[in-house]
Amino acid sequence: MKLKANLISGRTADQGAHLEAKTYKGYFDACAYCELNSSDLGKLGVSEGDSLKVTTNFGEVVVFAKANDGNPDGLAFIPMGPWANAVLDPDTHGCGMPGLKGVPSEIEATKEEPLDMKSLMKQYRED
Amino acid sequence: MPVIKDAVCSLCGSLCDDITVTVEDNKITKIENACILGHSKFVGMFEHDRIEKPMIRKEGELVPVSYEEAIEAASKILVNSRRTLSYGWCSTSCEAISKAIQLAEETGSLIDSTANVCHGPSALAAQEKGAPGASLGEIKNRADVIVFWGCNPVHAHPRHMSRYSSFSKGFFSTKGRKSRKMVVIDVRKTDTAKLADKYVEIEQGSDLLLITALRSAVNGHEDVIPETVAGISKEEVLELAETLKNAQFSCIFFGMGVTQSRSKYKNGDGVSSLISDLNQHSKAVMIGMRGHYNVTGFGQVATWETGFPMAIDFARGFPYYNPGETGANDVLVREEADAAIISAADAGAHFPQKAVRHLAKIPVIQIDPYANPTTELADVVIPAAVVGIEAEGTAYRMDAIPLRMKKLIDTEFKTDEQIAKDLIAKVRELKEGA
Amino acid sequence: MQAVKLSLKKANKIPIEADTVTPDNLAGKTKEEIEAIPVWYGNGQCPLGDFFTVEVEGSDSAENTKIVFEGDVSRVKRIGQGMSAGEIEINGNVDMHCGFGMKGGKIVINGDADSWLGCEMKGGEIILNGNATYYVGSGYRGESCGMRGGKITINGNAKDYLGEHMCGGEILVTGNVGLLPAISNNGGTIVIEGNATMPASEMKNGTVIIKGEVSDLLPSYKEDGTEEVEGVSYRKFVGDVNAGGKGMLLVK
Amino acid sequence: MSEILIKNANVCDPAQAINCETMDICIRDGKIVESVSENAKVIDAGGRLTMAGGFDGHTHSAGKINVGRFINPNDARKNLVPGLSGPEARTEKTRAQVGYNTPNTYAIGYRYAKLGYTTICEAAIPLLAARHTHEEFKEIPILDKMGLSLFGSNWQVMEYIRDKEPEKLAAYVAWGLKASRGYGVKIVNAGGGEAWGWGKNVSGLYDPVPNFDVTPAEILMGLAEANEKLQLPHSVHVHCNNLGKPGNYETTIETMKMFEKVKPVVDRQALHVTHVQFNAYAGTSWRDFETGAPMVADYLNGADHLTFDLGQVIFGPAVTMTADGPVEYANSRMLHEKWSNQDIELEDASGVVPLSYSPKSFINAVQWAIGIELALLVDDPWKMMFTTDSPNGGSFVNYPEAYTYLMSAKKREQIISGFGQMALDRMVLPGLDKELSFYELAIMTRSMQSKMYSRPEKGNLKVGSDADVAIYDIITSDIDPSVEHEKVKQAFSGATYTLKDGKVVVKDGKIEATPMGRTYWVNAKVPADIDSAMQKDTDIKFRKYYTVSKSNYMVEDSYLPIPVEISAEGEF
Repeated sequence: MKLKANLISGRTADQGAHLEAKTYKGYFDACAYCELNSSDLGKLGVSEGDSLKVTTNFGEVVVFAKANDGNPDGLAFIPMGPWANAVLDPDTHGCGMPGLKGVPSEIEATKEEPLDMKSLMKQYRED
Repeated sequence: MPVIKDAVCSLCGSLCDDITVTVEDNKITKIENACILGHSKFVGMFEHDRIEKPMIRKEGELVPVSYEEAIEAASKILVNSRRTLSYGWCSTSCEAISKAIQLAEETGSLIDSTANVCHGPSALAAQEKGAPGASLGEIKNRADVIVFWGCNPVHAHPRHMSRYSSFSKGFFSTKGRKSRKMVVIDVRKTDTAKLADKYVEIEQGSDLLLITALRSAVNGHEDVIPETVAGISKEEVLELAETLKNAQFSCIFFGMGVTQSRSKYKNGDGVSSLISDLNQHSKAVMIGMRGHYNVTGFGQVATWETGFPMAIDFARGFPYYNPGETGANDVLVREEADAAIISAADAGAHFPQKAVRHLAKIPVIQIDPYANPTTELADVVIPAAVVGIEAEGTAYRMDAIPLRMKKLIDTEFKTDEQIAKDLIAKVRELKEGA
Repeated sequence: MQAVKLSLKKANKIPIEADTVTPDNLAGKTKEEIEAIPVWYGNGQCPLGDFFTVEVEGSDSAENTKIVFEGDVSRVKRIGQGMSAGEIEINGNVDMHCGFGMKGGKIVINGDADSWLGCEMKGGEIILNGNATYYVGSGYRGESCGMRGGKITINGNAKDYLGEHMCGGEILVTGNVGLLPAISNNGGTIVIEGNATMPASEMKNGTVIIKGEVSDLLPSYKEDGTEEVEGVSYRKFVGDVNAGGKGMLLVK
Repeated sequence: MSEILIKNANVCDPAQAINCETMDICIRDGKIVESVSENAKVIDAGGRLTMAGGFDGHTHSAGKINVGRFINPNDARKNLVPGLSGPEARTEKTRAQVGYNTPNTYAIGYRYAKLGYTTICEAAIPLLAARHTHEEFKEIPILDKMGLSLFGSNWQVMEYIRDKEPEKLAAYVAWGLKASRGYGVKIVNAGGGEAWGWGKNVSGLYDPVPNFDVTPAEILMGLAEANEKLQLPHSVHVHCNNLGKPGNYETTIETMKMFEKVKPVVDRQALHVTHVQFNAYAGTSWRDFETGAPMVADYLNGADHLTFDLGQVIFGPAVTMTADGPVEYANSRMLHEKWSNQDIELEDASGVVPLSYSPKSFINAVQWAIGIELALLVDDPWKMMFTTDSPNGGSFVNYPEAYTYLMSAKKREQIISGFGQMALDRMVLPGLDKELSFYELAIMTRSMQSKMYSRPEKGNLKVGSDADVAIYDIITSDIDPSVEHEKVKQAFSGATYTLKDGKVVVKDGKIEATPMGRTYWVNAKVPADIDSAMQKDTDIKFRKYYTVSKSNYMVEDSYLPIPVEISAEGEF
């Protein structure tokens, strides 16, 4: 089953605390996840820590599932960082700012594991 | 053992300047008054993944070289480029930013700051309507209504509410939190929203509709407001408008929820107009919640040196400014840039995939104290001192108040300012040679 | 009559800035003279001939000069900037600022146009047979007046901020437009035959007609009966009330 | 040792009562000297008009101007005065330049130098943001700089005046000047900044400031007393209450009168009233608005305790920027213009609003006339400083144009002929045929500043003075400025030579060299016991109300590349 969600990215304290430790697992843990509310997670039949594949018109990325009941239905949040940016909208809308919030996405359960930061970036260098 | 008082925390735009730092054999062993972010920066730095030596990429691998070799390699990239993007310069001092701008001018480059993916639209908004603001102490001493719109200080600016806003006590706001009504407008119930007296949940991307409805209410045109706007009932809109109108002093703090959402800079533009309208009834100001500790400083320095706050294109020898055309992401996504120099910011982590993929294709020079995703794309890596800890300099708080950052410990690493100077000198030398 | 044909030799990524390529500037010039005209390419200048094969027939005044661009000039900016007479035909996609500040003459684009098409235009005509991007007929950063005169016809769609700060002239879009067309406009007429979102924010003056669907009409317009235009009846909205606006927004 | 001999200079130096006499000027190591050796470098002035370097004693060129730049990126491409405005690519000698009303810092230095100016005084430094002003000073090439620090709505100031603590007040002013590295005391709409903290304003000299129980009059007198107690080189520098309001000429004269009882302890005025044009309005509303210049000039002609500057209006786009917060908000609502505001905790307010002066608007036409009327109706040029309050009345690059308004009745007629009858009925200018001489112009653009700011080494060509010299392409004996005003304008728009400290910085209107100028600041001595008593009070302010630590407040030495510390011996 695929969940249609509105994807936003943003800061978190944990992401901020790892700004200067981005090569470490702590940063991976702080950024490589997607928050949905528990009912949306339920619809996907996944629980926290399971893998999710997030797909948009601009790419796809695998991240961990995380519950946040502060999110309304159909709102997905990924902390700002390379994982979120793998699927965000590059169009700068004539004013310089890419689409980092409000990107239509499809989210599904997956068996794949999220890539660590270096492997993610390595892809870009090699493709 | 030396204890340094009133150090300035060089992490976020709050620029707290009451930090007490204990230094033992050139290491920071204790830090007082800082938040979790500041603590990780000051104490955590000794575990962080420091770039130990300058490096140049050879056969796909970064190999250590001397500063001189790295500067030479970087300068060659700059001299041979027709359209260099210089990006970042926000987690550094104004003195370094000034030199970075001179380097961009002398190499006919394009220079942009992290505002490109943060508060750039707030600058465009100010260029439409102006920016009616105040220093943070005005909020501390006077504000009885505080609105956080599309921002989450609990996470992004942890001490903001205790030092400057919700919880702080001031001359007229003697009871602190009790003296103030706190309103949070957001698309999800954030940890900041949980602390609010009033939480308004709007449909993502509909900020301008709510702002416009509030203006209509404040300006006495209730009749044009439909029964629901942005997912909020007319009644709730009118109530919020009354709260703002009846305030003695209100401040709208706004964040990337406002700048990055649909209708981008028109949101900030609308907030600015709302503030102007509100001043017909009471005192109101607005302040952007700036992220990188000196992104405000970049805007200040760039504005007095080039006339523009960001996205400055020196291709023709004089500054040209047009975000949407001359922004960092504009020239990367359009694959215009044929080289990039990225300093004190991390495009690799914070730009959309399409832009990052282009960075991977062109020569990239990185100047930074720490390894990060940009390092994975870089061809020349120049390690730098940590400004605000290993180097002093000026930074501007989110309310444009300039502060002097202290040097707390010694270092072997060159400062961003020195590296920029070295690059200018080497570029001149290569040009004369040519 | 003078005809100048400019064929792009090979596609480029770094934009060429062709603000010197106007009928006003090319009129009466020979092939060699035109090839020698300097254009900006990144942080340096090169002769036009480095990028284009130049063919010239005849020699005449600006009003009787026609420039034809062949090939993909989607990375050639500022074509026809400030032109006052003559004609430019572009057979392909064109980059930003085409027809910026133009005073007279005609530009026909058989392809798509990137942002700032005809911005701060004062006179003349632009016909786009393709899709436009952002800020058609708008003003540059900080300006309070964009397009002042002339006409832009878009036989296709346009994206956001169409006609921002427009003070005069006419824009016709036969397709759909994106977000916030006619922001802060203070005169002129915009006709959109397709759909639009959040139209006419802070309009002080002017007329905006939307024949398709309107999404997210801003809560700053007063409905004021109907208005008949060319035999078609529209719902009439007046505003923007927050700008003390007397603008007219006509919606199907 | 570097020596220069300027031959055949047609010197106009009012400080020495030299009125266009041809002579030589000798320079050694940056100073004017009696004589030089034969191996001195010779500059032949060819009988051209030669003056001391110009001194703009009231300009907004560092600090607040950055807000103007920020909200008006469209100003950067304006090129209304070719050669002195608009974008210019970098050269081997100069940095890139942009702008007209709000040029970048480099353009400010180059363009003032092209006009023959070598010293400027920034009109408003907010104490808490003073580092910013000095950071911009560092990037303004060539010129010597100084700045005036804002005290007029400062909590500590108002409390000391309310509590009758004149000595602590003086100590605080001394400390504030040191903290901001300021040169003098600026008072803007006394008390109005604090009222604006609540979105209000003070209505006049005797309208108490909310919550502080002091009146603007008491603030003005209190600070004047402190200023004299500290024996500061400059008098208090006052932007009167009710600026920009019809009928405000009365408040202006009342303010001037109030200062008759202030006895300056330094040989200079007791008061400087700035941009008086904006404060010389008669009428009761914009409907019956008319010039108040004759009344103000009449008072000034009978008074000898003060100086003033014009705040002349230039038609076309301008950017208003002032610490008078409420005025800017009112402007933005009246003109439907962008509005920026920056209130500074415990200290002051400020605002920035762009606008355009049009000869078709009778109000703008009368404003334009008032500045000139003041210059023509006031008899003694030593009381008058020429300014446009740049860029409030218009950009400084228009000074040469404005000189011709003062020097040529014909030029004035040309412009006045475009005015409507309503405008003509509200001004007295058409009846004035006075035309100022080069000698009077030199006084208003150089000489009086030297006295007004107690900088004897500036604004004159006396032996011992700084060798700041401007040579203009004018042969005074064969030009009639009244008729050949266009020639006069051209000559003043690009000096044949500008020398700064004996170095040629401009030649034939082009930048030759870009040395770094000095920054003057005043260190006023205060008895230790009074100082420490005052420090205890400010400690509380910082602990409880400021959002920065006191130890991070003072501007550090590193912000002044070439500091010149002027000591003032307080009299306690």
